[in-house]
Formats: sequence, C-alpha cells, structure tokens
Amino acid sequence: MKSNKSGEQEAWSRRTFLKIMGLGSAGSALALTGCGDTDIVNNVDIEVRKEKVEPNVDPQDFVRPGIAIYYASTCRQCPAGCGIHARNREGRVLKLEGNPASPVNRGRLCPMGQAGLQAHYNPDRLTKPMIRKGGKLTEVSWAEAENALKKVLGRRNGKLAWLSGAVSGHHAALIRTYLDVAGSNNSFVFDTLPPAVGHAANEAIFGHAMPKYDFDKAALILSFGADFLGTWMSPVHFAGEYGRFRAAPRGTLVQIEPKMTLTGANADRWIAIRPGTEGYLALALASLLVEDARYADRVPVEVLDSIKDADIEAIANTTGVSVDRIHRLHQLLTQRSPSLVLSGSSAEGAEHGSETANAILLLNVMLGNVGKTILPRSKQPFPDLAPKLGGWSELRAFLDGLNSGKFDTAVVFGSNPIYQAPKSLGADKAFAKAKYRVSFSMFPDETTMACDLVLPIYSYLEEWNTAMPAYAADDGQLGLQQPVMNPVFGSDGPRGFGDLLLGVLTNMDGRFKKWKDYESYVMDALFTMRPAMVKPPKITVPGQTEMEAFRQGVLSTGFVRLKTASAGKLTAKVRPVQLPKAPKEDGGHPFHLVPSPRLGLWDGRHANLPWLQELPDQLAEVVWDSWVEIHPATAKKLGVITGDVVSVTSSAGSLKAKVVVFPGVQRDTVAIPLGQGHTEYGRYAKGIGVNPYHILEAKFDRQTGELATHATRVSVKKVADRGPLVTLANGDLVLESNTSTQAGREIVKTVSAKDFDRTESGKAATRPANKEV
Amino acid sequence: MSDYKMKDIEWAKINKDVLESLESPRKAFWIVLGVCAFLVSLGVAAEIYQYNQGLGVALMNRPHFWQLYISNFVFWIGMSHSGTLLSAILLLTKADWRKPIYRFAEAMTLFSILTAAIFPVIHLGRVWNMYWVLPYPNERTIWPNFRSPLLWDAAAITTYATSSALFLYIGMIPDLAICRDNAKGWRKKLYTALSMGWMGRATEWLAFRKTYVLMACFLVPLAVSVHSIVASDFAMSIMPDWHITSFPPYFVAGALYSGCAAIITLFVLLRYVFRFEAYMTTEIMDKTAKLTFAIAMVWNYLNLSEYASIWYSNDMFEKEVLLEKFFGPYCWVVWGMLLCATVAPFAMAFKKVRHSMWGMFWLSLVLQLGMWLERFQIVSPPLASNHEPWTWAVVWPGLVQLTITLASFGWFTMLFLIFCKVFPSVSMYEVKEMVFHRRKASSRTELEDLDKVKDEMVKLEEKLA
Amino acid sequence: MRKRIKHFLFATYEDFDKARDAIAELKMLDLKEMVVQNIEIYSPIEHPEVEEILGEFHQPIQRFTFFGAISGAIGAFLLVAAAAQSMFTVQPQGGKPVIPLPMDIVITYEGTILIGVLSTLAAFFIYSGMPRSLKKHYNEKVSEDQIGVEVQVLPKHREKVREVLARCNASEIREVTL
Amino acid sequence: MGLKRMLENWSDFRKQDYYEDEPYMWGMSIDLNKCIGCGACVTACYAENNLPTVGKEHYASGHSMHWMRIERYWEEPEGEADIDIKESEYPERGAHYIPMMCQQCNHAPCEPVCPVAATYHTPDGLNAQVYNRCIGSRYCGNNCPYKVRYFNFFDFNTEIPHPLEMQLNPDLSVRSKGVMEKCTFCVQRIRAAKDAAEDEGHRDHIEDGSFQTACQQSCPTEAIVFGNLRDEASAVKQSWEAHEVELNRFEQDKSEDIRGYRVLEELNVEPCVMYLDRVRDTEA
Repeated sequence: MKSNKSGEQEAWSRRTFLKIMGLGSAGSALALTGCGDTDIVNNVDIEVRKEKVEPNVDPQDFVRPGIAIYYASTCRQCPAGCGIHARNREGRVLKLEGNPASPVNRGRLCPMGQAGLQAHYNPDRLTKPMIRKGGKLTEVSWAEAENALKKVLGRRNGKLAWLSGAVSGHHAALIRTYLDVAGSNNSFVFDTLPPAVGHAANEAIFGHAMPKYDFDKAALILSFGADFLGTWMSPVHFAGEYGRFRAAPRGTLVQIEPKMTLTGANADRWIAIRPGTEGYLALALASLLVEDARYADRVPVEVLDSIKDADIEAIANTTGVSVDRIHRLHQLLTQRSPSLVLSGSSAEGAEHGSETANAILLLNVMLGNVGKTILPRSKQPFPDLAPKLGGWSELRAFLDGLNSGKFDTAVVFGSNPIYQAPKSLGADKAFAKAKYRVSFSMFPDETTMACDLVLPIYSYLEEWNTAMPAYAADDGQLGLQQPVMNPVFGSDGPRGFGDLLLGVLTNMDGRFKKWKDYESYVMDALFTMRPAMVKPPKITVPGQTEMEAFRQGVLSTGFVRLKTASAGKLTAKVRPVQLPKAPKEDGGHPFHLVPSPRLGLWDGRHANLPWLQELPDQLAEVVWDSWVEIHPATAKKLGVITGDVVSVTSSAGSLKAKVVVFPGVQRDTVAIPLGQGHTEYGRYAKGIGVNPYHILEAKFDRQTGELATHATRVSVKKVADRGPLVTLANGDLVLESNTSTQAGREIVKTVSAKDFDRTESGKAATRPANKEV
Repeated sequence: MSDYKMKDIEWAKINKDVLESLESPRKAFWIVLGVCAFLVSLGVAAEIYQYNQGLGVALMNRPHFWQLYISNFVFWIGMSHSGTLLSAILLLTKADWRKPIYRFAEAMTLFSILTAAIFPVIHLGRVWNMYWVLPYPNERTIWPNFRSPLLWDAAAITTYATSSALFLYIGMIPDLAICRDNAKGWRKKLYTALSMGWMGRATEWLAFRKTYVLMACFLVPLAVSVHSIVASDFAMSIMPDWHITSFPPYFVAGALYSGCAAIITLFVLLRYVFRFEAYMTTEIMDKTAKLTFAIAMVWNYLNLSEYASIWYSNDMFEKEVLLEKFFGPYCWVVWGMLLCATVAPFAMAFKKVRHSMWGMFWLSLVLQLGMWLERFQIVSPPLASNHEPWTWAVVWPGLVQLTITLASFGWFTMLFLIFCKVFPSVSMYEVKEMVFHRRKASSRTELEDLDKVKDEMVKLEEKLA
Repeated sequence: MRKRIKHFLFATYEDFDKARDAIAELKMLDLKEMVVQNIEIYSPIEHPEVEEILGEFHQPIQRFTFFGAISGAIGAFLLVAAAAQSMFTVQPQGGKPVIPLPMDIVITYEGTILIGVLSTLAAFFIYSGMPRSLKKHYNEKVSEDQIGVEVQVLPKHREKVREVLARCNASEIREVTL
Repeated sequence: MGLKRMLENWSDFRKQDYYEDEPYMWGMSIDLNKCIGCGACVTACYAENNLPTVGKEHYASGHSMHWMRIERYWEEPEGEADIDIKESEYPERGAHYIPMMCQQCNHAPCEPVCPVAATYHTPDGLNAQVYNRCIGSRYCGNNCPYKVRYFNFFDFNTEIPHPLEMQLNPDLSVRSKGVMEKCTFCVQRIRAAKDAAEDEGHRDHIEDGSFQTACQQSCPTEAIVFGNLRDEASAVKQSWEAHEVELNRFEQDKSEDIRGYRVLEELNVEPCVMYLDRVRDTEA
C-alpha cells in the first residue's frame, strides 16, 4: 500500500490486492474477476408493531407468507464460530438453529448462540451515532458522525491504537488493511476467555496453539480445569465430542480444579485442588509415571531430571489432594490408554501459569497421547483470516501505550476493557488519557460510553462477513456471515462495521471505490479465493453466471472449506518443568479467589440478554445476580449461610455479594462468577451484581505476561444477614438445606460405567439417527 | 331454669321484642357494620389491583398454585354447614331448643356460602371467562368438563346455596307475614311481596309443614355431600397428603365443627346487639356447646387417624409431607391448629365455661381460628413439599391475599348484620309454638318434675306429627 | 258469567280451644241446617289438629318431591354423559373413559337434590294457594296471637252463624261480602 | 343427536385408551449419560415457544416461565455401588442433571381436573393445553406430579420492549395473564411435519427425524431423542425397546442395570418421556 501513491487509476499490485483481501501468502494461484450483485437479502419492510398482510399472489423476493426461509450464517456470540441456520419469516429472523453441515457444531447450538437473537433485537442497541459534546455523549446525525469519523480516522496517524475483541476472517483483514493505510502498527486484540497461556504452551510444545483433540479415541480425559463443555474455546463442538466420548465403550473423565465447572459437574471424578498448585500435581503424576521406563523413555533426559523424585507428600499438602488420590490418578493414567490431558484456565491462571501448562501437557507426551488423541494441524492457507484471540498482554500493551502517551487516538471494536480489566490495571484512567476515542459498538457498554465518537454497528445477523472458528474442527474452515434480515432499525439506524471502515478507506485511497460496500468486498474476496476452495460451487442452473452460482452455493452452505496441505507428523518439543517453590499462605487474605466464567453470560458480554440472565447458572442455579460460592465447611467456620451478604476483599479492592454455600468449591477458595457488575450496558445488565475481575491483583504470568486470573488472595467477612437469593429452585426448603436432595425419589438414577458398557455396547438405538432438515 | 320461663312470654311480646330488633339495635351494631364495610372496601380495592395486574400480586407461585383463596373457600363452605345441617337435623329429631337459634344459623349458612362463592371467582386467572364452567348450550357444543372435582363443587354449591336459601326463605314466610302486618313504608312493601299472601290459613300451614320437613330431608344428605365434594377437590388429586381417603368425613366433621363455633359466636353477638336475652338462653347455649364438643371430638378422631394412617402406610411422599407439616417451616400453623382446635375445646367440658356467654364467645373464636389454620395447613404444606423435590418452596400469602381474607370476614359479618336488621333473626312463630306447647304441657302436669315434662312434650310432638 | 257474590264471617278468638269449640258448634249447626259452605282456620302457629276438625286436606307434595328427584337424577346423568362426548370432538382425558360413570354419580346426586327441592317448592306453592293477595277481611291480630275462623255462608244464614261464633267468646267478628 | 351418538358408541366411550389405534404417539428419550446440563435446550425453548423472561423480581416470587428446566441434584442416591463417596467433603461424582419438562403423560393427572376441559389428550398422544379455553383455575398445576405447568401470573408478553417482540414466533400464540401453559413437544413443528407428510400423500407416517423439537435440535451432545413411539423404525421407539421400557406400565419388568426409567413412574401416569440412567465410572 505504502508504495502506491501515484493516483487512483493505478492498479494495486496483485500481491497487495490479495493482502487487502486477507488472502496474503496464499499458496495457490488466484484469478481476479468482478463481483456480482444479486441481492439475496429479502426486501421486506418491517413496520414496527404493525401487522402487514402479505398477499400470497405477489410475494416479495424470498418471502412467502407463512413459510419460513433459512439463511445459513455463522454465530459470533463467542469466538467458536458455529455454523447457524437463521429461520426467517415475513422478513424477521425468529430462531437460530445449528447448521448441520458445519463440522464445528454439527447442527447444534448453545444457549449463547440461541440468544444471539436477543443481541440482534436488543432494545438497548445503539441506533444513533453519538459524539461527546461538552462532556456528554449526544446523538448526532450520520452525516455529522461520518465527518467526525473521516477527521479522526481518515488520515495517516502512527499514534493511532486499535483494540478489538477476538477477530478473524475479513474483519481482521480489513482492520489490518486500514491500519496499514493509516500507517499505524498498533493493533491489539483483547478477549477475556481464550486461554492465551495455554495457547502459548501448546505452541511451544506441539507447534500449534490449538492442536486437534480426538475425544472419541480417548479412554480417559484428565482435565486440569479445562471447562471444555462450558467456556473453553468451542463449547458446542467439544460437547458433541464429549457425547461421542461417552458412548459405549465409555470414556472416563477426571476433572481437577478449584471450583467445579460445567465440565467438572459431568466428571466421573471431580477433584478439588488449591488454585495455582495444579502444576505440582502434574509434576507428582509425572514423577510417578517415570518410574516406569515405558513412560520415561518418551521424554529427554533433561526433562526427566526435572521431574523425578518429586515429594508426593509435600505435593499432597500443597495441593490439598490426598496422597492416596494421587496414586489412584497415577494408576488410572497407566490403566486407561490412550488418554488426553488438558490444561485449562484455572491451572493457567497463576503467575507460574506457563510452567504449570507445560507440566500438564508434558503428561500427554509421557503417556504417548501425541499422535493418538492429540493430532497435528495442517498449515493455514490464509493466515490473515486466522482467528486472533488476543489476551491480557495485548491489553496491557494497549493501556501502557495510552498511559505513556505513545498513542493519542484509541479505537475500540468488539472489546470492553473498562468493564473487563481489573481496577489495578487502571484501564479507565489510561483510556481517559487518549486524545480521542472512537468506538464501534452495538451496545452502550462501559468502554463505549467513555468514548468521544460512538458508531452504532450492525449485529452479526445484519452484516456480511467471514469468520474462522477459534478451534477448527476441520482445518481450513471459513464461516460465512450474511444478513439474515434487513437491519432492525432501518436505514437510519446502525451501519455495518465493514461498510464504515471501507468508507474511511475509500476516502483515504480512491482505489477502494472498487468495492461499493463491504458485501462486495467480502464476495469479491471469496470469489477470488475460489481456486483455493474444496469443491467450489459450480453453475447448476442454465443462464446463471459463475458468480451467481458461486454466491448461491457458498451462501446456502454457510461456510467454505479451504484446501490445506495434509498435516505432517506431530512431534512434541518438551521442556523441563520449572515450577517455583510452593507458595506460602497469606494470613491476611486466607482465601483464593476464582473468577468463574460460565456458558451463558460468558465474560459479561451477554449480560444484556434476558434469556441468558434468566438461564440459571448450571451449578449454583442463581439467576439475575452475582454470588460468592463458599464451601460448606468454610461457611460454617465463617458463620455464614446461603443468602448472607459477605464482603470479599483483596489488596486491590473489595466487593459485596450474597453467599451460596456450595459444595463444589475447594475449601480455601471462594468463587465469584463472571458476567455481572455492569455499570452501563442497558437495562438488563446495568446495576446487577459484581465483577470479580475488578478486585484482581495485578499479577501476571511470568512468561507470557497474561493476567494471572486465579492468583488473587482475598479475605471474606460477613456484612449483612440473609436476604433473598433468586434461584431456579426458588424455595427456602432448598436453600436452607442447600443440598437439593432427591429425597429418595430416584429422579436421577445412576449406574456404573461397567454396567453401562456391558448392557449398551453395540446398541444402535442409543445413537440418535436424526436426519437434518 | 330460665328456659322454662319461656312459656310465660306473651305471644304479643314475642312479636314486639323481635320486631323491635329490626328497628333499634345497640350502638355496637353500627360500629361493627362500619368496620365491616371498611374491610369490604379494602378487599374490593385489593381485588381491583389483582384483576388489573394479574394473579401474581397475590404471591402465589409454582408450586403454590393454590393458597389462601382456596383455604378460605373451604373455610367458608365449612362454616356454612352447621346452620342448615343442624337446623334440618334438629327439625327432623324434633329438638325444640333449635327454635330460637335456627333462623340466624340458616342465615349464617347462606351468607357463608355467598362469601365462599367469592373465592373461586377471585382465585381464577381469567375471571371474565368464568361463565365457561356453566353447562350452557352453545353452537360449538363445548361443555364444561364434568370430570373435574371443581365442577362437582360448582354443582354442589349451586344446589346447596339454592336449597338453603329456599329453606331459609320458606321457614321465614310466617314471620314475614308478621312483619308485614306490623310494618310501614318500604318495609311494608318488601314484606308484603316476600310473604306472598301468607295468612296463616290451615291449608297453608299444612302444606308449609310438609314442605319444610321434606326439604329438611334433602338438606341433611346434601350438606354432607357438599363438604365431601369440597374434600374431593383435594382427595381426588394425586398430590401427597391431599390424596387421602378419609378426607370427605374429615371435612364434614371439620365443617360442622367450625360451623358450630360460628353459631356460638353469632349467638352471643346477636344476643347482645339485639337484646335477645329472653330467647337465647343459657340453656340453649349449653346444648349448643355440648354439641360442639361432641363434633370437636369426632373431628379430632378423624384428624389423628389421618396422621396415624399416613404414618402406618409408610408412603414416602405422604410421610415426607407429614413430617414437613410438623417440623417444617409451616409447623407453627399445624401446632397452632392443634392447640386451638384439639386442646381448646376441652374447656367446654366445664359447665362454668358453657354457661358464660362471653367466655363461649372468645372460645368460639379460638376454635374458628384453629379451623382456619386447619384449612391453611391442608392447602399449603403439601404443595410446599410435593412429589418433585426440585420445586419445593415455602411461600407465605402476600398482602393482597391477606387483605381479601380479612375482607371476606367483613363481608360475611356485614351481610349477616344487614340481614338481621331487615329480617327477624329469631323465628317468632316457632318460638310461639315452643311457648304454646310448653305452656300446655306444664298446665297439664303442674306437679310433675321437669323430666316428665320433657317426655310428655316429646310424646305430644310425636303424636302431632 | 255473572259473578257470584260470596258472604264471609270472620271471627277471631283468643286461643285455639275456643276456636275449636266454635267450629264444633258450627258443624252441629251445619248438620241440621246446611248453612256453612266452607270453614277455614287462621292461626299464628301451626295446629296439626285442624285436620281432625276440618277433615283431610289433599296435598300430595311428596309425590312432586319423588318425581322431581327422579327426573333430576336422570336429567343430570344425561347432561353429564352427553356433555362428555358432545364436544366438537371427543376429548379423552387422563386415560379415563370418555363417559366415566363414577364421576357422574356426584353430579347425578346433586341433580337429584336440586330438582327434588325445586319441585317440592313448586308443590308447596300449588297446594298452599300462594302467592296470593291478602283477603280484605284478614285480621292482623291473627299473625300475633289470635285464632281466626272464616266461614262462608249464604246471606240468609248470616245471623245464625254470627250468633254461634259470638257465643264462643269471639273477640271480634267481621262480615265481608265479596 | 348427542344422545343417539352416545348410545351408538357406548362401548367406545367406555373404553380407557380411546386412541389405541392412532398412528402417532410422540415420545422422547433423554440420555442422562450424555446430558451435560448446559441449558441449550432451555434457551432454545424460550426462542421457539415465545416464552417471556420475567426478570429478577418475578423470578424470585416463583413466576418464571421456562417450560423446560434442568434440575441439579448433589446427593448420590442411596444404594449406589460406589466407593468412598460418603466421607468426601466434595461432590466428587459431579452433579446430577435432569432436564424436566412436560412428560406428556398418557394418563395425565392434569387433564381430568380442568373444569373447562382446556387440557385434554390429542390423538397423537400429546397432553394439549388450549390457551383460549383456559380460565386459570390452576388445578392442573397442582395435580401435576412433575410441576411442569407454568402459569401466567402476569401479562408478561405485553411488556416486551421494542424491538424484542419482533423475535416472537408467529407459529404459536403468546399467552395472556391468567392462562396455564406448558411444554407442547413443539406441537407447531409436529403440525407442520404432519401437514408436509399429508401433502406428500402419507397421512399416517412421518419419516423419523424429518423434524425435531427445539430442545432436541439444540442439544450439543444429542442426549434428546424425539419421535413416534408407534413407529417401529423410529429411533425413540428403538431406544425404548432397547432399554425395555413399556409405555403402559407403572413398574417395568426389567433388570436394574438396563438404563431406561421414567420419573415417578409408580404414580401410574404413563409418562411419554423415558430417561436413561446417568453413568459414572466407579473405578475412577
């Protein structure tokens, strides 16, 4: 781009062009053609709250009154990128269903995906652009907003910093292109939940941030806090894998974590462990394993040296897991093969998180799981489109830049650091230092409300885009997004992020006029990509142009598969385990704080969706609130019962919430769920509960610089007597005993896995054979 | 005995005394009436609020779909029982002490049915469609579902309300004629219309007596059926501790119990307010109290045998509810009921208590409180610990429910007082009959002792019948 | 048709015995002279003995009751059974038969009583001759404590009957011509 | 006319299972070995069936409207052949999840108690609730042993802020206050599938799997199987057969380690939802 200054007419070099389209470093030869303009979006006007009788004789395009039409698209409620089918009737999208063809979710969809509709139709969506005038954000016309946007972003500015949430596909490509044009290389990606430490450890050991896991083959999954059914990378995909894993012959799941997650709740054995000590347990297991030459042979000597002769008893003390249990785990690991050892956020959220992940993943190597249950990835054909999940280190860099004055303009898109970041990081103060702040946002979130220019954007159900799943079930999958209905708020309402940015680009460089909007940019890119695709759609109906046929083909599938080179053999590069000395107890702050995310509110981005607020926490069953989970024995010691208000204080701050006496949390640990505590974000989120991230201490993983989310120590004090706590089981009878006993009813019956394997092996009927619509 | 002085009362004085009650009650009457009217208006306001907002404001929920409205319904239906049932039974057994008190007891029946009938209406989610429970012919041939115990309720209560209203009315016609003959102005018109030309002719008297006895024959089994049908609302369900075989007799006994207690309350109240000391004598109170005591013991037996049989059956669900009743969050309701309705009636074993008017007044209120608590503990605790442990919840009635409950007491008392102000609350002609027969009997056997007088009267009455 | 003129004598007595004597005498008179056409006793309370004095009254109210009750039973059963299957489509519920007999018993029972009571009441009105308007000569004392004896006479016998009535200590005698 | 019909069909009207010969009987099978309790089914149900969210206050008073709920129990049932679980201070075997919705009982206790016959049994074995007919006596709710009937204590649907109401599914109504509602096995989807089958000329047969209920469709682990119990080839029928659960019994004649069971079966309500036992590896 920088080299092309000689005028509008000058064509981009082929290389540059591909780069702009996000297709840089593509190995295959791509042809360039023009783009088609078949409008597949229905053209129905939606008159607000007015019923419109459609005559059946002359329906508008793609609308047949009474008949639902399904549009294939991609879910963007979390970075997993599930394929969806959006059910549309009379111009309104009514229901999101999983796309059965998508290998990510195989036709299934999680609660968050379902609730995408409520983000799309949210009554608190921003509809008008806003500009800060006299200290207050005031609604302005689009013309004024676009002027302001042109002024701020439409120039070269090396001090511009761009912070986005997890991005992939053509949004990522377009942002990168813009930053190139604007002459800034300050692009940051921050998303709360993707396990950046784990990715780094994977990268180091297996050569890929996210190798492929084969659950089905595993006889045993030993998971150190990887909540793969709930919040780990791709919940629907892993849940599907889990379903197959559990079919006869049934795999065994052991979960080791300080606070029971959804995955822990489904484990055959859930083991409570003191936060931050998972690495020691892994070390103990490794040291027991290497006593057997079979396992010892798989690791180099220098690694062996670092693990052998671990003091099991000392480790039992440190972790709170009994010696007996450690030996039983060791036994299990030796008996069940192949197995799969996973490391998740609670293990990685320590200052020695990387070392811990390393120790855990080492077990896989020793047990010989590599190549059996951990499979290699092939090379991503278009790295520019690859998912960028980001992490706390990038947020820290962004904030540091703002603090030091290195950046003067901050652009935020799809991220909400002021809400997410601990107060100890000082995100709000750093943000306030920027000269000018721009936000592209659907909602009035905390960060958006602190900006000077707010641009309301389309929901993912209104916009064209592509997205790559954070965990690719099959290599080379690129999800497509298309508008599944006309914009909810009409032509005066929000605009597409892609369109806005493309507009800015067009102003900066006339050659971008080539694409009249983001749709044509995306379609052009896809069409260009065609030779790199597995079986691109061909002309089926006579008279169709190739573009039309292509377009129709890819859009009705909802995703494309890119050709990938077959993956090579996976060789693990192991490093010695270097765990620090076991941490000392802190008398003033005797408890560990676990900020626990859950499938539903996620990291808080879904707190404004009433369906998800009203979906009870899968374990505590609380709705519309925050709470503190305390183990019964600890609660007894503290003299609190469910419903009491306690203050939880760390060195970085304090917050108050009601207690839920909860058996699934380690005795020295208190857990507070993520997702609530918004001070902005619309009627459904604002003012509810607390955000445990706010009191996290500024501790970081030593190797990656990621925030050590599970390393904060707190003290707990009762401040008020019992108040009502809203749970799915809404009664005092349940709350008082807090056991939710079945009272001898046998409502949930249990059999042993042995019996299950004996009676159900080879029973076809247990596998549903549903054909998809 | 004061009772036997009753024969000395001149018939003209009876007319005068009773008719005076229509004109000049004590000041207490107006005060009580005012309080009741106020309570009723509160209740109306609560209902309007509930109607507009939805039933949720009553703070019922899942699993507590039913609460105070239903227990009040059962309470008031129960209270209605003693009036007509006792009046009819005593009529058929020719117990003449019934005569001064049966009129207001029957009025009590009618008004408690009218009060009870309000509750299903208030209770309904869509009151405006309530007429759908009526079996009226319609073009879509949609009929109500007669399999539902609620429909049986509707049928039984309609029959009961109609029959007891007619029973009350028929029994009142001779008295209405007396009123007509002594009244002026609007009352004259009212009584003329209502007495329908009664003149006391022999034809009328004979038809009257026959009709009255025949109706009494119907009313006794009807009253028994009504409350056992109300019991089937619970007994026909599948809920633990509702689905109990002994519920129908238990409900009937409980109904009679609370009804008798209510008769005692109103007895004392009327006696005081309308100065009926000469008619509502200690002797009658004594007999009523003994009857109440007997019924209380029947109820107790059925109640305790219910507990015993649940315990003995060892059914998981029912036993759970039973334990929850005694030791769970609703336990004070159950213990309160046992205190008020099981222990308190033993006070009536003492003559001193039975003969103290105000003593009986307060005691009867305690008994009624006990019976009210009984109705609450029938409805709520089983819902709180039902089959599905996940839905177990304790819910206490909200302000709206309590207000409407209170208003129902006001409404009942208000109707009752207005009735007593408009219609003779003591049956004049029957008191005259009593005086007549007793005078006749005593004049014949002046020297014989009282027991013989009684025997004589019984024989005489048998002969007359 | 010419309206027949009726003559009545209406005497009131202080108690029933006196009235009974008066009627006995009237009857004696009647046997000899055929003067009395109709005697009616008015009383403030019921005197079951009047049938002995005045002869049997034909009032088969119980028959009404019986047939009323029977038809009530049949009617209620038919209503319930027919309603259960005459929904625009039959609506089976809870695995129970469409026409469940046990449940019909209750409604049948209530129907029996309701119609029984109502027909009894109808019989009452038929045989007591009510509702009607008050007779002109009705003495309000009757509703208090006096017994009234009403005799319908031919004008020519009026004096004789009046004498009999007065002889038995009538407190008041009214003459009425209708 | 009514009388004539009654007399002619007397024996029909007196028999217990009136719909014996119908081609459809919808049933479900839920595998608790696979159910992870994530709540996808619950949210899918909200989306499909126009369920209102009630907010914190109303939820607190027990007025929530989820037709489907996931119950979570901690306690290990008695008699479990298990090891050292009792002395542990943690629920080491995880939670006990069970999705609970209307069991579409064949002998539904809720049906006969409705005073206006607003709930009745459809020929395809569904326990139907006619919203328009309901007067809100709530007797059905009390008589449901599973407590899966939901009453509209308020007019929740009039309070949906714009534009959220645009999401409402026109295939079924929204319910007003004072009306009972419950899981319908997505009756609108069943009707659509039936219509489609009829258009294709086979009135008595819908191909198994040609449609799904919303909960089944979203279930990430495919724990929910739905279909026609009268269709021998259907997955659900096969699952019932494989697990030796028969519809019209209140006590199954099978050995304990065969996993099929129905909740509160002993009440003899003949639920059409079969659950498969949760499984735990006792050696882990």
